[in-house]
Amino acid sequence: MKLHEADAKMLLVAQGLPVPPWAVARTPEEAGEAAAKFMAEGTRRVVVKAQVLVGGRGKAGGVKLAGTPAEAEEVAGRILGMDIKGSLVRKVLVGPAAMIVREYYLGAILDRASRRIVMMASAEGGVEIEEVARVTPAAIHRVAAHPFLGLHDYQARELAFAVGLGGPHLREFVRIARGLIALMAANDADLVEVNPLAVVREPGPEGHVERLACLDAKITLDDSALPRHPELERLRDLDEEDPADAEARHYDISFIHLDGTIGCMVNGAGLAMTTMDLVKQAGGEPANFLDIGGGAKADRVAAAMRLILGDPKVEAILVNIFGGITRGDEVARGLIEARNRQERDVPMVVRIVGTNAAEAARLLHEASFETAATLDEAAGKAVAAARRAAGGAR
Amino acid sequence: MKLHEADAKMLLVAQGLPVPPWAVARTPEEAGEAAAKFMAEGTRRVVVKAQVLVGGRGKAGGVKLAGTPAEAEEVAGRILGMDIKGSLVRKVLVGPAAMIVREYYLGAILDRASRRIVMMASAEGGVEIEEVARVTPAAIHRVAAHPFLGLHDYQARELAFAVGLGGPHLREFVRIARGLIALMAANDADLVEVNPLAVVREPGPEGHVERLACLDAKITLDDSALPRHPELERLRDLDEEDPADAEARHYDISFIHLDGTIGCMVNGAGLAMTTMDLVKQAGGEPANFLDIGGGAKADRVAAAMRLILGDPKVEAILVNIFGGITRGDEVARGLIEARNRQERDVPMVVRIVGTNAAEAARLLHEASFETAATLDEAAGKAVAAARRAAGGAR
Amino acid sequence: MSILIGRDTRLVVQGITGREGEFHARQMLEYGTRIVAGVTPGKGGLHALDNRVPVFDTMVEAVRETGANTSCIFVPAAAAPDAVLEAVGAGIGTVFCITEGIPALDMLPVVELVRQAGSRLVGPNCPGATSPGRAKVGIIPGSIHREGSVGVVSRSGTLTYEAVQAMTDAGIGQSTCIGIGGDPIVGTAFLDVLQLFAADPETEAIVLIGEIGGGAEEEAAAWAADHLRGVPLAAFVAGRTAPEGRRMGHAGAIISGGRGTAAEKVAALEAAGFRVASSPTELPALLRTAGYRG
Amino acid sequence: MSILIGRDTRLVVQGITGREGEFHARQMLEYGTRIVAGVTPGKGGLHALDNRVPVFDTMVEAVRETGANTSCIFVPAAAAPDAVLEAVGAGIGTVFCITEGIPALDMLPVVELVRQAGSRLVGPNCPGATSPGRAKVGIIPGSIHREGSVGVVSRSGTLTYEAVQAMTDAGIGQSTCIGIGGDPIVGTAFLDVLQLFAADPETEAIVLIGEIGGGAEEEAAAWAADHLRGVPLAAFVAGRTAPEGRRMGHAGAIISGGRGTAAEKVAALEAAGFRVASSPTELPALLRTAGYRG
Repeated sequence: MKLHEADAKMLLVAQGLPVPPWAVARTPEEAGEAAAKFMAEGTRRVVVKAQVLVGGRGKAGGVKLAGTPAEAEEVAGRILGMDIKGSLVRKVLVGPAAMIVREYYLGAILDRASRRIVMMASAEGGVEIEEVARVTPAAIHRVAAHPFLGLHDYQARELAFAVGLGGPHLREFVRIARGLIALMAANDADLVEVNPLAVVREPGPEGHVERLACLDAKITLDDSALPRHPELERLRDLDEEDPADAEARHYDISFIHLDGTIGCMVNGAGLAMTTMDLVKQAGGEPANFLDIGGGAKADRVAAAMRLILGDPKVEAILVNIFGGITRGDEVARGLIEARNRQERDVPMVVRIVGTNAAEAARLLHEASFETAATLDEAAGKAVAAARRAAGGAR
Repeated sequence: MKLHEADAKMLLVAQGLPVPPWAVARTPEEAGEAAAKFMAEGTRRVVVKAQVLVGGRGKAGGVKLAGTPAEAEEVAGRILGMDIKGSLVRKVLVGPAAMIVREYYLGAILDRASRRIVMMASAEGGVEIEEVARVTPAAIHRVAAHPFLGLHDYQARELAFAVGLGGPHLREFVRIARGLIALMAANDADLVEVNPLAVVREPGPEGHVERLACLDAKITLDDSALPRHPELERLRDLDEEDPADAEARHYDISFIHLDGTIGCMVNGAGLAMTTMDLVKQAGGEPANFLDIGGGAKADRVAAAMRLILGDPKVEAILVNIFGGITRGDEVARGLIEARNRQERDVPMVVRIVGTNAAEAARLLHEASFETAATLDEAAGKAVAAARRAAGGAR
Repeated sequence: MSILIGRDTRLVVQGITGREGEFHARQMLEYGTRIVAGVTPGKGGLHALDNRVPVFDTMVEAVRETGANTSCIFVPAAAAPDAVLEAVGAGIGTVFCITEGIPALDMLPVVELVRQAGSRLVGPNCPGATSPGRAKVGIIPGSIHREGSVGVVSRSGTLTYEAVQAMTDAGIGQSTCIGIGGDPIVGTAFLDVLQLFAADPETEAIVLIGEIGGGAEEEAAAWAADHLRGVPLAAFVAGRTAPEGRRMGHAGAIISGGRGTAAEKVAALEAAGFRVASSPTELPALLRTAGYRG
Repeated sequence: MSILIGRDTRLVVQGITGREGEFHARQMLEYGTRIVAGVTPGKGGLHALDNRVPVFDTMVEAVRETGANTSCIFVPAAAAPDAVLEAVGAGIGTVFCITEGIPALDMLPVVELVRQAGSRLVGPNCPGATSPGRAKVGIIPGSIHREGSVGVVSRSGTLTYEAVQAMTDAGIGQSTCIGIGGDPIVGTAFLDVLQLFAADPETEAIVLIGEIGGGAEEEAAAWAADHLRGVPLAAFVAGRTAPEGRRMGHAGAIISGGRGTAAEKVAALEAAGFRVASSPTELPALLRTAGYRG
């Protein structure tokens, strides 16, 4: 699960890390009020940032500066409602614009190959790290945390010296690096990025002082661990989420909505992806990824059917079940029941093999379902059915 | 540092472990009031236990039951003021007397040889574990915690099954075992014992229920870690402590008061013990262990002298310094200064070798100190001086 | 011969008295797997599966009493990491963890400790393995297999069944089929299994079934290029149509930062000499094309 | 030859710019120890000890630039465990940790990690080691030594100096003198050092200086009984008059539950063939009685 910037920053603050203040606004007026408050506290300019879960908001015009509360309100008005890569901007973050001396990147990910948490730092901050990795890979410095003991202080110091933060900011850098690793452990995050981690100049009682600040934060959480973090589960952005996702989660179905016309219902993630691939290969476009999981009972089959039919673009449905734990006859019964209840009639091609496949075939035959013996055949029939349905509708 | 039972129980409670309620009383009246309160809550009998840092209080008559508040007051009156193995009883713990079904032992220690925390359990609870270890060593079951990962749940279960707690109390036993290991880590304890860990019978809404309870607790803390646990340092029993101990701690001097007549001032723990051993071998009795540490400056030498002379039994002083980091001349100057200020005149034998020994010898000679070349000679001279002093005083 | 499991397998099922554990233990027993013990703390002394399998409280007891050398874990996600450590602590050499939904960070110390102990963990969130005609451990349906000499390794469950069924239907039998699991952190990677197959005299060809996410297929391909020349190799990679940044069911199946795409994996596998199928049903024919004559 | 340190020692001093570190580094340099580098984070680029020793920010840099193979740690207790891990992570084979006052539980993972890395840690809270005429690492005064062939190992500081001085005064030189430290958890135990001495062709006799607390002397004695027959052995144990239950200065010097007494240790050492002195000054004569002719 991805977190919004504001939520990610909250987790940084919980680790005691230096994050400048911010406010979240859902309307231009709220943004203006927040700007007024920061300005009353001495801020000269504020930054207004679109809160969306996709990257590249800066390039898309979702980040703007404002010098007065009125300007902040106006800027927020332009950003709120924007469509950034398919995500509607419903919230903006408003905060004092930092006087940035220099930007760095600091992040940590769960690395599969080494089975370690790997921490990365770069003096090339403020730009996407994937970009740095492609253009100047040597500019990214890495250390692997110990699987039992975590990141050693000396490893954090090595990163600090490598990116040129070995001077007055050394201790604070080490503290931030440790904090990010602790944040991962405390919240079961599999990625945390501070980009930019910046040296900022701030007015102090005796002239300006320079210190490290986490200006932006990106965190993704391990979905498998969310059950033990109900406080994080509550951060899920239900606004930005497809309502179908919530229903899928309720029934323990893995569901991802796509742009095609062939709805897919499959047991097993790998087989579900393969089914999508074969639909594409047969000349169609999958409307979704859907894994009903193991041992799927009738109510789950019915829910999967609702999810698929909830997409008006769907013109045919392909059901592909390889029975193992899942019993084919049970899925067949679920399909028959679901079809009897559904309002919209969409052609359906069903392939059920494995456990109790013979009984499933008998039930499906009696109920006049179109069936297929192989996956390739099923994909071909589904694509043909969708074409017929689309042709008929025209 | 050893903790009193009540403080140890507080740390168990902080880990969420099941400890019956208790109150600490410094007077018989307070004990009576505490008993009245518990009895008002339904307790039929209370136990009154002497709070001292030495073992064997039960045998010494320091633990008694009482059936009424008046009896509790009377019993506390007898226990308060007792001398148990040299410790004056200044406090008693008062708590409901448990209905004990069966007693177990559960403890964890820092084991030097294996460099692990070793957890031990036994079905022979309620008696001293050293006694069990001697009489029926097979009755003690041990598992070593992983140096990085701590105690695994399965190890705690193995102990539970070994002592016969694999039934309804299995989960709670595992929780308690984990809690004790967590307690050690959280407080830098090097020993924690629950003895007895008991299955107790308690009245419940639907008849009696049996559950596990930690009825007594013993904890010792790693002195080296106390600086990072100021909240634990505050638990130090200043009443029971020799006031000299506090002064020694203030000057970073290792000081242990003993029963003899020869005061010793030495640099280095091993050499200090050796000096005591040689005093004994020469026919004397050391009055103390005292290590002034490395690089001892004049003020520390003066403090060490005050500590030694604070014991009226001291009849001679042996100073043994092997200069390494410690400079001999500096110690000599400290000794001369200290002797000039001290009120009580006690014969002193000084041996200083190593760094700047020649300069030290010159200074000591000028100040008419009795000196010695070897440690054996110094011990002999000090014992002889003490005998003369004792003879002269008679 | 076969790899990981075979005629010498003496299996203990951890969580044998649970619903899942009991169901699949029965299937394994019916397949012919030698299940010598079950473990459920607090149920020691009972006998499971119609009195055929003794149940113990602890793994150390189960191993001591029965000489078990392999374990299969069906306990819930919260208790599964401890179950793996208990198995390894009791001296089990090969541990299959079927349990799904274990948080990835919980697995980091576990896989490291298993490695240090010199044991092998397969999974978590894996379907297990079958050495046809000898033993099956886990949840793969026994009926899809046929004895033979093709090693199959996969990150998926049902997709593997699909591929194996296609091979069996085409008369191509398997030495061992292994599902390594779809989680980001697993005990045994493709590379490990390729090495085991390479050392197995009975395995004459290898089928690898990958999916999007991570770089385990590429890592395996790089090794295969140097060490498996002359061995008939075929592969399939699921997820060519998967969108970026979305987790496709498996915790590990996600394209992030443009890395882990099916195209990259197909290219790496082809460069290493794998024939890559566009559908699992093509695998038997590709094996023949690659020179497999079994 | 000698053990742990010698002519091949290339030393890096961790904490070289601190008061203690600088003072003792200077002593070591004057003794002839090859100090190739110092490390103080944030002081990289400076030169310490009158410009004779380059200072680096990190151990990995120090090792890369100077080929250091041994380190000596003078950093404060709170930073010392990390300093040990940094040294080992940089590939240092032998680490002496002089720092005292490190909480024992902090050392548990450190000693385990050092062991896993195949390095050796001496200490913490130890005076270091001297191979007379070759190198000294730590804080033992160089002046007390004489070149020779008796190996000395001790848990103490000044008590060791006392014993070594007595030997030197009697004309008995040392191959290597090692203080293993008085903390409960140390990286190198008596037993480890006895094994090193046994393998050192130059060491012809061994002196062990123990003290109350723990069972390390007994453990070493048991091994010596089987492996050091024919080697002249002498020992001294401090603390015959120590009371039970009190920590005698060293964190490790405490008799608890009636265990760890001097009497037990003396008995174990005598049973293993050690001549046990009642004063450190007797050690030279006992070595002669034991057959030492060096």
